[in-house]
Amino acid sequence: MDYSRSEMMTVAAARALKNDDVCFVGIGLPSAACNLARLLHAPDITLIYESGTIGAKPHVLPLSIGDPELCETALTTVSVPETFAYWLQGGRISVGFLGAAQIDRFGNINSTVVGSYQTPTVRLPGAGGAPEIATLCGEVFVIIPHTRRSFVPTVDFITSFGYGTGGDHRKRLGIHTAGPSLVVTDLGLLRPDPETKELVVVSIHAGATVEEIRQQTGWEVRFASHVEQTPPPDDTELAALRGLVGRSARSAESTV
Amino acid sequence: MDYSRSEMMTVAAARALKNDDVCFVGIGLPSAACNLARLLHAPDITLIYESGTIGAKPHVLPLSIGDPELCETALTTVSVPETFAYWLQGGRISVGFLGAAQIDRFGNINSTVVGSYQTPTVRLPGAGGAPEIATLCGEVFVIIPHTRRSFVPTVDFITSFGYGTGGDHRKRLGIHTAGPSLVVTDLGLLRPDPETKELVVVSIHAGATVEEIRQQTGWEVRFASHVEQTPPPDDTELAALRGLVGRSARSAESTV
Amino acid sequence: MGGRRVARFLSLPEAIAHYVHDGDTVAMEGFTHLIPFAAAHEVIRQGRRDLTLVRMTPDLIYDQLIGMGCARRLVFSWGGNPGVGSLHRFRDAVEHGWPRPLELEEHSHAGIAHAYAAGAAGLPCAIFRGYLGTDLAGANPRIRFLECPFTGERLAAIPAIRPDVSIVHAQRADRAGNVLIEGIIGVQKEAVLAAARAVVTVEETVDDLRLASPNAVVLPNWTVDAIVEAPGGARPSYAHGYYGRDNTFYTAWDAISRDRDTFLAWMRENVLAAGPASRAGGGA
Amino acid sequence: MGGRRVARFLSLPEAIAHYVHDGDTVAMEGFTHLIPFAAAHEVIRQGRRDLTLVRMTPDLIYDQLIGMGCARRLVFSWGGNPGVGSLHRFRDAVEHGWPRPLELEEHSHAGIAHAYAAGAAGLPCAIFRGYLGTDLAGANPRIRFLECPFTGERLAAIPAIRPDVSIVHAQRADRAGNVLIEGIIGVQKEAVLAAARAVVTVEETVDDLRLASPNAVVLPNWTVDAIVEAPGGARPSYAHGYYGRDNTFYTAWDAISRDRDTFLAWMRENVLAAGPASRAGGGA
Repeated sequence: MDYSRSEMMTVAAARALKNDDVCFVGIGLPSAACNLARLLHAPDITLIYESGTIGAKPHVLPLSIGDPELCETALTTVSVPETFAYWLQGGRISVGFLGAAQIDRFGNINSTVVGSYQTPTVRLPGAGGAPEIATLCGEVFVIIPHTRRSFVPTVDFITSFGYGTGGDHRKRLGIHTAGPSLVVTDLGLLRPDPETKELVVVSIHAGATVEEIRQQTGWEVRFASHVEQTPPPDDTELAALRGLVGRSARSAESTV
Repeated sequence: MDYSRSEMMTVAAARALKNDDVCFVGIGLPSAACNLARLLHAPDITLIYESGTIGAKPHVLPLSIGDPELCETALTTVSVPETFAYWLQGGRISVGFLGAAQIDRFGNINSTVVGSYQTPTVRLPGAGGAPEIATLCGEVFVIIPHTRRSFVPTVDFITSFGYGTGGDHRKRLGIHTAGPSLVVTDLGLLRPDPETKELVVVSIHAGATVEEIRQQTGWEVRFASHVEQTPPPDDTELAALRGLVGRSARSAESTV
Repeated sequence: MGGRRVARFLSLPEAIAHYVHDGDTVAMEGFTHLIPFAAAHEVIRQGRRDLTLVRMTPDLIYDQLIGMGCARRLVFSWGGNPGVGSLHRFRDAVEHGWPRPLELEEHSHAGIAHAYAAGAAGLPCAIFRGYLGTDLAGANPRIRFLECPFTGERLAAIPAIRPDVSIVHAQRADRAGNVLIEGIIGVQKEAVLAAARAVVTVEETVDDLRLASPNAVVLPNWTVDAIVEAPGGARPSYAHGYYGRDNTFYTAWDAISRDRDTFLAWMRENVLAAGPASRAGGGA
Repeated sequence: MGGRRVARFLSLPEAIAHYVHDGDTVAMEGFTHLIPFAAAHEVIRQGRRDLTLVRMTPDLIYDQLIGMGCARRLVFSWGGNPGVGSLHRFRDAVEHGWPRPLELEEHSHAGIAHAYAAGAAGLPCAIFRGYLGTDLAGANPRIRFLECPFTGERLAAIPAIRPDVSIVHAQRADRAGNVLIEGIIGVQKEAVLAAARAVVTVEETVDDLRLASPNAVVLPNWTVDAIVEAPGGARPSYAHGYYGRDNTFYTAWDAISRDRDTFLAWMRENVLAAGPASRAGGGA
């Protein structure tokens, strides 16, 4: 089957999730990837949305982080303060799955402003749950389309801390979780170098090229000594993803 | 009607409560007084027990602070951490109603030990919710039978702070609530002197005497310049109290 | 402390006139669910000014208040159109000062949730594991740090949020004014308990709250000042058990709000010229 | 952090043997309601020693554990027989060191509730307005004070409670091991979430939890290690929706426990010689 780069990205992200993960799910691409994983190889994955819906199993993708579908399918729904205190800060989440507007070579994320904070060129939505998701989940996966505008050498504003200036910067701040261990784009996969913590390309999606990734990355991006080729989406994966997206679109048309 | 001193005490305590009070209720005598008030002149009084039962309207007196009767008749039941954080510490309680093993001339309460803390003569149950009830409710009413053993010059252990060593001691500790503004015994009523904060007898129950109160108080107790005579329980009050106590006894016999 | 207030049943114009004043710090909460749009529209109609608006997710409701010039300052943690994109009126105010400049006090969700909880709990501040490594602490002087007296760990501290008035929407109230909220309950309980005054709009008033569980989320009538019957009052957001979220309107808002004149025309027609019973957006 | 554990269904002897060890810090919670007596009796039968027992209201359940010599240390806030009087075995241990001395770590209810909540919330400590003017702070070095970094107010601080194992009783579990608790919910959720391991005894296992509300108090199966079917396992306390509190037994306990020999005879007959399906006290 033919597939788009965006489909490749979502499928690659879904593959990174395990059946026994407890996942704190961002809205949009992260939510699509997490629910795709649930429909494929991770039927028992626990999805928690910051609206307090614990164990949500939405039949269609929610538009917002608190769509009725989430509460109606959740095991239980708790208050937002409890969500952040007992469930996120309590250390119960294995993977935090985030989207981002900008990411830099050390996995720091900006979703606050382009330009200066006081007089921004672009005012972005802001932090939401991301700052604490980035430091309190066991590890963090980031999903973000690969463009030169979003892959910047240094973010204008650190909304969510990745590896700071690299090396043991997390540890020096007293952060004991793994941080952004995987970045999934529409061109490939990046992981932090074990020592320097610089994001390194470890896999290139079928159809993408080294040159393209170089061009779309705002710094001189490094490649792992052995770069893998991401297998293309198979028929099962594509059918599940398209079924999910199709259901969601039909549902959106018929709302209210 | 004839009545006992214990009935006089409970009736006198009930009279002190107002229809618009929100009352944090201790078990035993305070609970009897609060529910009597609810059956008489304060039908809309809000009773909160530390088991998290908010707006409880028990038909019979609970034996424990968390009897089924409380939850079944409450408007809502919240967790114990929420009870203490949002409802007590949140400053939403007008009256905290406490019992006590020992009270001293400045309204400090001991329910922890007789003797030294490390090698006590008598180990009492301990604090429960009382320390924070004593400082966080708008005011505190104490109900305690009047004996020389319980009315001591200085308590062995301050479980719940009253007026400390008197005067502005509360204010000096950063406590802004009124403290034990009323002590109800089976002999009379005591209130703190506006300046020194020493407990002063302001009313003597019908049938009790000045001499008796002197004898049963472990310090040289002062009397207000104008000491009132507590009106004896009227027929309505006695009937309501005996109905409540009778129902509770019959219910206890038939439990399980 | 005296006794308690008890909730009064008021009309929407009465409740807003009585409890929301120019210059107030106002929290309208509801985390994607039960957002009090009808009340916000009445605030706009009554022309309140210089408000400090507090809300985790400003959403369309504050985009409208900001675009209509009601707000001087915004305390928030995520200012987008959920699942759609930007809040154009919010961005226009921040980026270009239109219709007036907007001061920002910016937090993370965890920060603002803890700050509301501290307000409800009568504490001056909250501590939590937050803001580590971010630039938010530098941008917001109300984010500080202290050391745990037992472990020495560095913990974030933020002052409690204590609105002058909180406004929430709920499923129903009984005739005594006790309120039920269920589904995605967000920070509504905390916002109400933290505030000096509270206004609750409800889908309906009933004889019996029909509480399904002893642990249902209930606001007793002595924690609320005014109850307003406002069926559909959360549209275009939703009310669990009553009506769904109008995702189509959320998507349509992107185009309505992008341009100042289109926005103003829409607000004139659907809010200013409409009465308190109108429901602008949602079900339309 | 790896993935999650998932609750296993075990027999009571298996669950206690596997998850409760000599020397552990053990919290058995339930605020007058849902007290896990059956589990405690199994701990006594298996002869655990040197436990640090944590519980807001030690109640009869810890009186029995203390009297049988299982405990080295008690962390608590109110040690009485609710509505009846003293806990005689607790007093005997504190006043006379029988059957062995008992170290005390003593709090107020507010203190211990906040400490559990801090444990559940992954914080090293909790802050609250507490202990002002009391002698408890002098008697317990784990009560400290710090200043609010915004207002300078002096606030109490206590370290989080993090039991090695928490044991609670609940109404029911579904076949996947998700647990419902309702009624007076006490600090059970906090105790379970704060603990390294958790054992839950339930009245019944069902196909469907029959949740009455989207906001029902549920412990997901990945927050619990073992589920044990133990109908009547809270007797002589009670289980909302299942059976009432045996106030008669609570009253009778005063005489049973007052004398060491009477107590030991009662424990031998009703606990030691009985099997895990017995329910000593309550309904008897």
